[in-house]
Amino acid sequence: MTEVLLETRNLTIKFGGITAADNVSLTINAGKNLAIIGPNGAGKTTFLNICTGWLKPSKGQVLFEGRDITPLPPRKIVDRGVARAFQIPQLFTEHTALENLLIAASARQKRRNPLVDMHAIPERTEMLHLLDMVGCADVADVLVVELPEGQRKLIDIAVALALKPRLLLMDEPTSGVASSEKHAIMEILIGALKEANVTSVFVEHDMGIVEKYADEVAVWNSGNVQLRGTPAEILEHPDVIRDVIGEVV
Amino acid sequence: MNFSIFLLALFDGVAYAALVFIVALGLTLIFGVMRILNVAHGSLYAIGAYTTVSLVGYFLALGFAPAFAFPLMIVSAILVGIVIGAPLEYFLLRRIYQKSEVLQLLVTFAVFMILEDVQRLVWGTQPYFNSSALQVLGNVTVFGVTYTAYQLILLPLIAVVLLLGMRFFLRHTIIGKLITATTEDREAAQSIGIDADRVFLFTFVIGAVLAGLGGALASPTTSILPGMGADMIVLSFAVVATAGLGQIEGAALTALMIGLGRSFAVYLYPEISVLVPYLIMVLVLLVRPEGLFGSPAARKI
Amino acid sequence: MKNLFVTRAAAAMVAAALPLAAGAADKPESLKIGMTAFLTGPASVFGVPARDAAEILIENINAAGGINGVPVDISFIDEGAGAEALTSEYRRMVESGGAEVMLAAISSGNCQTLAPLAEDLQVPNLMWDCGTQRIFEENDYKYVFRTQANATPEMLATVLYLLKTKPDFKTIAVVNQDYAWGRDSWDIFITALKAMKPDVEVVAEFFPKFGSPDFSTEISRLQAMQPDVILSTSWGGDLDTFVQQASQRGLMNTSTFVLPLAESSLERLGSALPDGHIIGARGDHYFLHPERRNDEDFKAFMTQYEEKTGDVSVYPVFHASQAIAALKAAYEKAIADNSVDWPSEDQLLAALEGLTFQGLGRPVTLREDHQGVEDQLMGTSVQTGEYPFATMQNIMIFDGNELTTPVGQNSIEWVGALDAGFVESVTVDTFEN
Amino acid sequence: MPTGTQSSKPSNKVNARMTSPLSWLWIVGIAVIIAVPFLVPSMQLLVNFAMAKGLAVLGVTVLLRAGQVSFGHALYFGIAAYAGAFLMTSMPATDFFVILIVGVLGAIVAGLFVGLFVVRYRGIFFGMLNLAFSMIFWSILEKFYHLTGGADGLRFTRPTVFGQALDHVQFNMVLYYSVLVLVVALGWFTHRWFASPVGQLFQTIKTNETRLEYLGISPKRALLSGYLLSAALCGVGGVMMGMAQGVVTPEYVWWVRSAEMVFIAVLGGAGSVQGAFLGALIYEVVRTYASVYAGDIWQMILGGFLLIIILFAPGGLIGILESAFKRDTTKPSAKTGDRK
Repeated sequence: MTEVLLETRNLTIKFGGITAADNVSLTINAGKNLAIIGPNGAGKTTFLNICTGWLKPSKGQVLFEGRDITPLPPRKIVDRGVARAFQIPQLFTEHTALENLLIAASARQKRRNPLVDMHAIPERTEMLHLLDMVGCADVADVLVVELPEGQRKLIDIAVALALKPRLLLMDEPTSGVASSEKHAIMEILIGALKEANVTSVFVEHDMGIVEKYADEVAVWNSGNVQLRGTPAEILEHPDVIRDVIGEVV
Repeated sequence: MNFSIFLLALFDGVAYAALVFIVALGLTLIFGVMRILNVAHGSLYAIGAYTTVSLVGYFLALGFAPAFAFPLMIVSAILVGIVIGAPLEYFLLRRIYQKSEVLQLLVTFAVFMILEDVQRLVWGTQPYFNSSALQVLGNVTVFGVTYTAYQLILLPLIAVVLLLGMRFFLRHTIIGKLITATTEDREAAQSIGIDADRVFLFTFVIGAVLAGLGGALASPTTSILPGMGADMIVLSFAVVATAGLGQIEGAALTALMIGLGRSFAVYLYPEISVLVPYLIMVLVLLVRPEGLFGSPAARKI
Repeated sequence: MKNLFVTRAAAAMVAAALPLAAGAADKPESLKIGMTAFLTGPASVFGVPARDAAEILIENINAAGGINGVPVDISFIDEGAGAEALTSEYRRMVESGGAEVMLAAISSGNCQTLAPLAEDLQVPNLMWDCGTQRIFEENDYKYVFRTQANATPEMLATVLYLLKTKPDFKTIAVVNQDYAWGRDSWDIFITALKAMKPDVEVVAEFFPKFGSPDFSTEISRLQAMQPDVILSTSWGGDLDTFVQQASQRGLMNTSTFVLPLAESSLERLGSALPDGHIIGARGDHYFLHPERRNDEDFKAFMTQYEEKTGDVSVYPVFHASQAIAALKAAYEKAIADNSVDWPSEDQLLAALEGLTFQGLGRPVTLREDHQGVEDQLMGTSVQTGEYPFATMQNIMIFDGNELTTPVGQNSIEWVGALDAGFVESVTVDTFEN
Repeated sequence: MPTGTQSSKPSNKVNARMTSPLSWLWIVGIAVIIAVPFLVPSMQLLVNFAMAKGLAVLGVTVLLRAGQVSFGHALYFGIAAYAGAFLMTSMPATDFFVILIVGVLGAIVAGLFVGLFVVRYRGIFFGMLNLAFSMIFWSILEKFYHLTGGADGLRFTRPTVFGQALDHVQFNMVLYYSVLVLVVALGWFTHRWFASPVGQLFQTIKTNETRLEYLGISPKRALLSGYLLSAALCGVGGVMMGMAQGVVTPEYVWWVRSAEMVFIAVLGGAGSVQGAFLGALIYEVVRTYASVYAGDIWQMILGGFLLIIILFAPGGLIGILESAFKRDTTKPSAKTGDRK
């Protein structure tokens, strides 16, 4: 019996006619990497948005470590230890890669002193290390707008990690990354998560990645979890092959 | 206050609102399409008025009938649009669409400053007044109070015609649809072969003509003098923002609210009449941050 | 920068020397004077005519050999450029521009700002147009003089003319611009009126914002109320708009308008101003001044001015003429009294005390509180057809001495203490037109 | 985006000030300003005004760093000036520093009141709402003329300095140098603030509020912090201007005054601290002399000036200066100079 980190109960939300989340009840176990797969428009991103308070469900609850966080705004949920990486990287485009991390660190430490140069904060080395870990050390001083999509994704994840979360929600972490690098990057990432003892949920289309790095897989379809199990079980399942993998390849 | 007073205030409010709306219409059209809040709109308004008095003065001196003032108003408005509006967009604004909102606004502010002096150089500092158009239509008397037919009937009529005309134009004509398309998504519009530059030029000229028309229509009722544009621009800004940017019907409704609010204030508590537009703006935005008819822009993440 | 420093040093030394002994000064190359006027903004309807007039008058003086052989060199500051530009430029003109006398200002606000500055800078300043009566009632100045009347006699003359020509009216309404002049002039007017005609009833008070483009609503209300008399001390575009809209909507047939500043709008209003409304001119200023119109210099100037500007003269022109006349008279008096080539600053200030001079109107005298005593001309509008605009008939010129608040008294208190008898007691000269 | 080029790497501003030859220019500039009252006394008042205005422009500059522009910041300029003026008129011979403090407090309180409301808005709405508030205050000043002196405003005598009554020459000196001290001190502070964590968080509002929210920071609160700073800076400028003029008028809060502040900020170099003051100085000089030697077209001159800057020198005057100096400096020091 593993400890439950985050739990959702009967989450329901509608946009116009479409039901993007249909009575979703899901538990996320501490220390595991949960992969979410499913066709586009199945409501995967919506689920992440609800879990982080960006969207409010019309019905249902989100509990983090047993406490109800449904009404909280994202920033409060972040304070509780839930970080988020985005499908479209959400970075400070007029800042450099390093500065993005330094800003995150400053936010984490709630630094207020107006006379300290942000580049002089103690977390600087930690952030350089983090940047190095996601393989972006060489572009530390480059404005993120000038970086390719793949590196922006990694920095986006690094920014999330900079918050030292206990749960990290990632929306297609390797999309936009060259397929040759995907595995190398996931290696680093999963390693980092293990090292920092961070539980993760990641939406993924690449079944190879899922198979190799997920501890559990949840299959999404039409706004709800259809199946859940180990990668082995799931990826063999005929429905999955039909609805999901079929769509991807 | 009794019913007749109420009606009187109503009439005054509507007459005033009509003029405000006509000016705000051009401003909100330009903003809706080009995302530029054009401070120089006030100058175009003033120049429209100056041009009208000059032309009317000239032609009446030649012995034309006072009624000739009406076609001259339209001529002036079109002149403003083509002689000032078009070059403004073509040579100046076109260069700054990529720049930040702030800079775009400042560019139009600079143009406003320049045009203010141009007016003074061309027309001098003495106020002009020519109410021939007003006199042609004569007066109407309601409850022993005399109104000019021009303000009580013609202006509101024109305002309504413009409102409906603009709606029809945008929804049921090719050019109108092109404009709407470009407004909603410029890239998409260009990708399907719409020449956004021409749409913008056209829109700006229309907006400028409307500003000029506002001035032309105002000219028989008021003194034309330096600085008249500045007051109008602040007022129409308030209207446009309260309505929701780019919202034509909203502009109409807001203009009406401001017009009525102002005239009732004059009847009930004259001292606050100046405050009315801004109070309305703050109150509306307090309740609806995107303005009466505006819709919140959702950010995809 | 170097010679700036030198002049500064020199100026400082003179200033230091002054209190001890006021010796004569050397004749300068030219007499530099500065004049502030609205060249931009709504009030340029006054500033620009005044500047044009000043230029003509200075040309005339220089053509006649200047003041004791010294040509006058005038430069202008735009009051419309804002308070910072005005004060810093005023200071610059005095401290390093070498201006010996300043003429400021049109705006009462600017007068109240510049008067203390003039004291600080120790430069003689002739307030040539601003109307506020407060200046000399609230402060004493050594360097500041006013070469025309102020709001009190102007409003008092208006009340008197109204009571003399339309004694039995009952109700009055006011439509004034919403700024200090509009408010203060109403205070004085109504205080005086209530004092001399206690039974008068004020039915409405409107203070539409300065530069308001539309008075329709106010006019509707006034038509609903039908007051006997409507006062408006507005000027420029505001007055034109108000009168035009009122006359178009027939309000001027049902109420008598009292327009103390309308003399400056007559030409622009053209036929819009019907007969029978009361017109003032902030002094005895009128291009057909009944006593002066046949005077050669007067006629000569009027033609000069009309040739230069294409307009007939309005009161700011007269005010400018008075300021420049005062300047000339003061220098000549100082030169004569001290039998010197050129007066020192103290000699000039001494000459200004109690000085009498004549511009385009009747002679004006500076009282010991430096307030000018100026007669007041009022009239009734009439469309004779002789001009394409209304002129005045039944003109009355009131004696400034009787209308100006006695030295050291507060205007509101003084006019409040007047009574009905005052209307009969005042000296007044009446003219057909 | 031009504002972007200015604010893209705020951190290098602090160091640029230490390293680049430009910093020497600033030192020289300050030295010149110190000398003005002795060298060109007639310019003293002008420079004094320019510095006071520059402080207000700095306030607008702060907001520009977050990509927000206010068309009503003259509100705080005016509120501070009037707060000081009311104090002076109610109890004459109040001390100079008391007035300064009261004025700035007034601006901050007003800033908090209005700020709590406007930080919910961005872009044009943010600008227009600030405009609305400033216009409301303006109308109040005009309406309640018995209290506020209406359009003529409030006049007051010179405040005392440490209990001493000074004549105008001495007082102007005190005023001039206190403004200068404030300019240097607040300029330095704002510099550091921009580069500090809290300042950086504030500036991210310009580029990505979503991420800011997901860093556990409330964008509204971040914006409010900068808004209060900007209000305070405008307040300092306003109260100093009021004392330099000896009079405050509703014109202090008129919308054109607000637009003028944005105008100057962009002229000097949007987002640049030194630019705010450089811009203010140039602006005052151009405006004053244009209004004297080209009385009828000074607005046109200023307008043209602004157009040329925006179209051809988006970095503003500072941008021009920097590019002029960049040539002398070697690339690395310029590029890596900002990293430790």
